[in-house]
Amino acid sequence: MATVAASPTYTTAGARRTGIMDWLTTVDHKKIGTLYLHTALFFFVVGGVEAIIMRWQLMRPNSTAVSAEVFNQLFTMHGTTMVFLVIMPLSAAFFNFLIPLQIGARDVAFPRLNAFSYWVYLFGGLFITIPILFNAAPDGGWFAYTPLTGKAYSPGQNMNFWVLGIQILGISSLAAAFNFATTIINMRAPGMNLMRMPMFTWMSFVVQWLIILAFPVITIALFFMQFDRFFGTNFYVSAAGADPLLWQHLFWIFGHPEVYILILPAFGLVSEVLPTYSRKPLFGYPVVAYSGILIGFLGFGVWAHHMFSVGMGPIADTVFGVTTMLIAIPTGVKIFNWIFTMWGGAIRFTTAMKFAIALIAMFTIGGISGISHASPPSDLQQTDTYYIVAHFHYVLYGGAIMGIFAGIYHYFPKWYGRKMDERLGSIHFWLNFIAFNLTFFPMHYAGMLGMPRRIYTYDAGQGWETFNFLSSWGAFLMAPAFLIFIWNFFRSKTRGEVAGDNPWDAATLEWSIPSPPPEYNFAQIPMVTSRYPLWDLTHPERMKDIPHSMDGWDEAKLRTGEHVTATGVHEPDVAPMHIESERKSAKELGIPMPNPTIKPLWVAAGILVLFSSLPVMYAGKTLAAFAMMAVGAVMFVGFLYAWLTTPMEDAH
Amino acid sequence: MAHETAGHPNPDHAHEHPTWKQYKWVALILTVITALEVWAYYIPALVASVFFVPLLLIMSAAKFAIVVLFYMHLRYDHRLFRLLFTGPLTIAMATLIALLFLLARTGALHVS
Amino acid sequence: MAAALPLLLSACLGGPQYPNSTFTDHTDFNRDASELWNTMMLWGAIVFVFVEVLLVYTMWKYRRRPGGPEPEHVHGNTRLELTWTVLPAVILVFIAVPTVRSIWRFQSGAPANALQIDVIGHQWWWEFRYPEQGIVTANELYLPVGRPVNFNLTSKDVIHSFWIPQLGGKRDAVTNRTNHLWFTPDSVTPNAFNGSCNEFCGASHANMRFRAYVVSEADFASWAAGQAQNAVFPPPAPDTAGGASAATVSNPAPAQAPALPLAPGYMFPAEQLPAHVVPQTPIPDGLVIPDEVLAAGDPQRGFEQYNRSLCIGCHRIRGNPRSPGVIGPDLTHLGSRHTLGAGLFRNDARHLAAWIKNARRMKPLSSTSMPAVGLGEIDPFTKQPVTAALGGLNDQQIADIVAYLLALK
Amino acid sequence: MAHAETQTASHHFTTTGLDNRKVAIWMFIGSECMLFASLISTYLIYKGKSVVGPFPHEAWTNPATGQAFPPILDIPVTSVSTFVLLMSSLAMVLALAAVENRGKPVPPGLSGKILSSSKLWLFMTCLMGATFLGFQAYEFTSFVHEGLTIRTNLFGSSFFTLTGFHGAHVTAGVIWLGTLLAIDMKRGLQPKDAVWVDIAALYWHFVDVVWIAIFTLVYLIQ
Ligand code: HEA
Ligand code: HEA
Ligand code: HEC
Ligand code: CUA
Ligand SMILES: [Cu+2]
Repeated sequence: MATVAASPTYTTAGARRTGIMDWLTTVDHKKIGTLYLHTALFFFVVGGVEAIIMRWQLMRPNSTAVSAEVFNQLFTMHGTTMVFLVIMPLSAAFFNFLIPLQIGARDVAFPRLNAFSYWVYLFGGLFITIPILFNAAPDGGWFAYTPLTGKAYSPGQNMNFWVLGIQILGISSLAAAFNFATTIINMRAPGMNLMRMPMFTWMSFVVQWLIILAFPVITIALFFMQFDRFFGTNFYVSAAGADPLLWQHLFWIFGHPEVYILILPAFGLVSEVLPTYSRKPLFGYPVVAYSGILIGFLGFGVWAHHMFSVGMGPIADTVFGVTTMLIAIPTGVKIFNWIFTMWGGAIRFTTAMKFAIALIAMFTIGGISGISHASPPSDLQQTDTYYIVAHFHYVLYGGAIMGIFAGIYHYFPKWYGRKMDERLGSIHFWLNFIAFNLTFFPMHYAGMLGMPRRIYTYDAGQGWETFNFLSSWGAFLMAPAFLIFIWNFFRSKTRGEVAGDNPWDAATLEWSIPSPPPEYNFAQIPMVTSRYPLWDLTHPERMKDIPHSMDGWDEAKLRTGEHVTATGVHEPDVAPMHIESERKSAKELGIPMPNPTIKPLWVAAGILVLFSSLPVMYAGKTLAAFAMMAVGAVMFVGFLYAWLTTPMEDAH
Repeated sequence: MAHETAGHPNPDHAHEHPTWKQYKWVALILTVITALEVWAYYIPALVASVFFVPLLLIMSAAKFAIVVLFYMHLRYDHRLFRLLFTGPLTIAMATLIALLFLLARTGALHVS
Repeated sequence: MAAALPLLLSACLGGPQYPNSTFTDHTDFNRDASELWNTMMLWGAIVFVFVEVLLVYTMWKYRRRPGGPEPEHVHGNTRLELTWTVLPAVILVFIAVPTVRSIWRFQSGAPANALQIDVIGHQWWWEFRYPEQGIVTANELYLPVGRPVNFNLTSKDVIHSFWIPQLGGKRDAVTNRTNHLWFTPDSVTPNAFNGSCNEFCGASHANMRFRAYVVSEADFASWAAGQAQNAVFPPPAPDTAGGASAATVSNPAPAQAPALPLAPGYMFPAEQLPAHVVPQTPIPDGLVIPDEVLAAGDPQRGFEQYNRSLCIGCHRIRGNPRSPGVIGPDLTHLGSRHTLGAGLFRNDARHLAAWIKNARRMKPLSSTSMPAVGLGEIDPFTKQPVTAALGGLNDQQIADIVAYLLALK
Repeated sequence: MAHAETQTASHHFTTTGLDNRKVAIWMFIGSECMLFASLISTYLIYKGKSVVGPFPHEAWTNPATGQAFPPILDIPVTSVSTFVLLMSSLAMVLALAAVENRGKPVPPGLSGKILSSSKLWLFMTCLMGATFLGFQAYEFTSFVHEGLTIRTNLFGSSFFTLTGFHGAHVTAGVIWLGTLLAIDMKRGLQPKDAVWVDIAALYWHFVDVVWIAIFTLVYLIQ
């Protein structure tokens, strides 16, 4: 607080843009979060429509609503879309919006890199999705097993879009992960030590590590596939002696951590929601945090449980079976800690809370079926059947999607300053909950009764008709449920009940500032003394027996106070935890904000052009391909250089 | 380079740094080990023995460690960095070893 | 109560209305897997009931009531947390121990006396070879009751996965590798089962099915003897010998198989087939050849026509040296099979004729797999009508070939 | 990255007191560990599985053509290039030290002058990096002449991809260091820019240690 220097002199570069340019040039983490949220919801509709068409086809035996060719594209794109274009970006929306707010930072560590991540995601998503409109979408399944996906057996362009698209999306995820991990390590407000971080931030931190360590592996596996398809290498070519299992191993070394990448943010969100609506702190905070780390860590040692049928031999089966089972322990710890967070509380059944409770109830079902595949001899009867499809929808939909819905209802007021309609929310919840179980519960039966997955048709009289019929009707009911949500979402932005700063009486920093938060988040960076800083202010009596300390304050003062004037550099002025209700502009407060810039978008576009040249080359148009490569490279390098040589903020 | 840039506390450089003398020795040791490695490669008896592979692995691990500790000054730097490096390195090595075991088996039996 | 639940469930789901149920005890493998499943479902049910009851109770008990007290702030409880760390661990031990035991029982080598069957996955059909018996067949397996069978699996192209849900778990057929799966059908009376491919393998993955017939030792021996011999058709027919078919001219070896006195071997009786192993896949519009035309099909003419058609490039009929192909299924004893096109259609004249007419419309195939042959048919890949120059056959010629192939018992 | 002085973010308050960029580069290096682990394991897994030659350490005669191929790897040449890369790390630490110590009294004598010249050491690092790349280019072309391309067999595919990825990292490093050198020439790098040199150096050394592993695992162990 030593320095509220004279207002910085803003250059023209710093002038705020308006309208669409505002969105294209934004480097504000909250806006980028908003972009992620809307894009991901759009892709959810895409993935959902794909699912509904599949269910239409599977409703009856020997149906001919869609061809085999189309069906294969549908499930491939459905899985790919839901995993890479829906849940990961929905989580990213929350990383963006919430992490800086929860740790008391003004932005992420690298705001422009953050914008870059989003644009790469958007371009990658479109790149991989658009081909389905031309019946040329990827059709090798979301885990794209070789050799089927090699050039010999998938000679069309279809799989090119997949291998390149996932590669593009990987760039986005990795860039974002470095950014958020650095943010969490390094941008926490004074006093916000690790064991005071809100649980969502904790789980996000684990997720960033999973991304940092898992994505390089898929990157390499994809490079091999690209080289095979475009440059004639033999990594996955059986005739050259390649081992088809190489891809499977590399994929699942990535793929299993990936499923925890999908679930942990949702776990984090419900860990915020459950305490808030129970009016109690999270039960066993340290254990919940540690179990998250343990889940992440163990997640790297279980990948081959997706491969029990490939014949790895008894030793590998034993090892991977047992390590997989171990994950039940830290996950169970979370489940029980959540229940005991509610225990003894005063539970308000808001929509957010309902979704959070549904996560506990439904994820447990998915977890138990997960354990049942962890036993290899038993999994041999389950793998690649609808029983597996049931498992992963219970964990993905019943876990990740339920948790994210909880997060959306909970954070909407902070995001937009208004609440979502509770009555519509309740209808959405119940319809969704019933439809979800109607869709996916029967799949357990279909699977154990012998129905393979990824089949576009099945014969009559196999004992599967009833279950498929139920599943399909469940799926058809999910559409109205989601439409109600969408209606509620967009309507509430302008017509919802005005929320105020802390409508739910929550405990963490993000609720101490106005809703929606001002561009600079915190006029004064809060100094934190405990895990529930806001309750310290609003309910000090509740906070009596929780440890408080001023750890980290001295250092922070040292680094902000005395030295500021010496270098003339602005430091955030720091103040003990307080509630900010005024909303001034950054200019008025003299807070330097990063300048908006469109360069990250152009760099991302350069990457898109570069990657797009490869399908062109594959089509035999070598010259055009080289031209595109040249253009892409120039765009990429040129704009990157421009980006890096432009100051992030105005000098002052 | 303790705190002479007063306005600029720089905790990541707070510890002592190695000096030219040390750098020189490090380079020398690296050179010697490399020479030993190549030399070992040219002793057929050694190459044929069971010691060859472990020996080479140890030598290269030593070089690896020396560069990381001294040239990347991990030894002198903040302990966070040590964590950021050794954690992933451990997972990477474990994955590599596991993969070698899992895919060591050569398949291909029959079928015309 | 929770204990009874899973057992009850698996008992119901083993019933005849669920013909592909995994909850059966036809083999040692499946008994073992079921036992494991029951153990897991028992514990799973306990965990499930415990968690959900606790959750619902908590929700109900601690719902906010107007004027209710402010909740006490509890931050944790080490003893409780330890409990719910240790208890699941203990449960897992109860699951892990039988798991590991079962792994070592069924994932290490098969018994020495096992019947060896090589399974080769193709896009999208199954080749089965019995090396000891010298049999090569496709899409239909015969297994003797009570003898362990060991499948040696590999693939010609992409990865497939071999599964007979009622008899045992899956095993992938992987190129450049040989995998093994074994079980003993030791408590089955003769019966027929469905099998399927379970690893996504391209366009017709859904149509890569097969049948397994478990039969008595004696019937198996008879079947094996029948399959091992060359095709018994055609019988020496003096008046056609002078017909100078291309075959006899270009090939000095007699086009006929030596007229073996052997009768065709055992075939699983059609009347005993359970309904679910009889395919119901409808024939696409416009492919049905009228019954009268089919009835007029002549096997001898068909034999000659077959030998003049492209079929021989891809299919093998032992005893017919004109037909050495290896791309498609072995047709030596096609007439002894109940199904066609990897379990997709019944093997009768109508379906077979439609298949030959336009296989690519009967079943999504790859561009290198069996082409449309019927004159005037539009080939789904070339999008061109099949002409005589391309080797197209009219309905009558197809009917003749059908008669020939169905005679190959 | 060039105009470090304008990157005010670098001077902002951070929780650990460490620079954001340095934290990020270490995480990036951690990530690269997984990247190279995947590449190296693939190489090792495929080592004995090629259906046709040439092979790294054994001679091979093509049964179809009768053409004979010697073992393909050239240890002496690679040993030299390995040495060059190792020594570039020495140059790199000296460059960093020179930047960090800028403004402090230069030790007396010629050696003091030399040691405090960041331009010289940055240049030497670049030069040695480029030399290494030259060796690699020579190696690749001679392999292609001897009949091993990226398409020939599994060894070719995995060898060229692994060493090629490493080469691409070296190339990126040379460009990065070259940019720093250019800035140094233009306006002189100061201690406050040290973190830019530091992260480049960390990256550079990491690329070096990866080569240490590759040299042993790919070239020396047979
Ligand atoms: C959100 C994503 C997510 C999550 C969290 C999980 C969690 C788990 N998964 Fe799942 N899984 C998927 C997504 C996920 N999975 C997907 C997408 C696939 C299919 C991919 C494909 O093929 O397309 C898959 C497939 C899959 C397989 C491969 C099946 C096959 O193809 O044959 C296996 C096998 O072991 C498995 C196991 C597990 C286990 C043991 C857990 C555990 O983490 C679960 C732990 C949780 C609990 C157990 C419940 C709570 C615990 C308690 C209440 C304590 C007491 C409990 C006991 C003692 C049992 N999963
Ligand atoms: C988070 C991940 C996620 C989510 C949310 C879902 C959601 C759904 N999935 Fe998902 N699914 C996967 C991940 C996911 N899936 C994966 C990874 C696979 C494996 C793919 C593979 O094998 O490669 C898979 C495979 C898969 C299959 C198996 C395909 C096969 O093996 O052949 C099926 C079959 O029923 C299915 C169904 C559904 C349905 C009905 C939904 C529903 O919940 C969807 C509900 C959503 C909506 C309904 C959107 C709302 C739409 C509108 C508002 C528009 C209005 C539309 C109309 C009126 C038509 N999925
Ligand atoms: C280009 C190769 C090719 C040609 C030519 C060809 N077939 Fe086929 N045929 C196949 C393949 C491959 C299959 C397996 C298709 C499947 O089920 O997926 C097959 C399947 C069959 C089957 C079913 C076998 C079974 O057990 O299910 C019959 C019968 C058959 N072909 C007969 C013929 C006849 C008659 C001709 C000539 C008119 C012919 N084929 C031409 C490749 C060919
Ligand atoms: Cu073969 Cu699926
Ligand atoms: Cu998994």
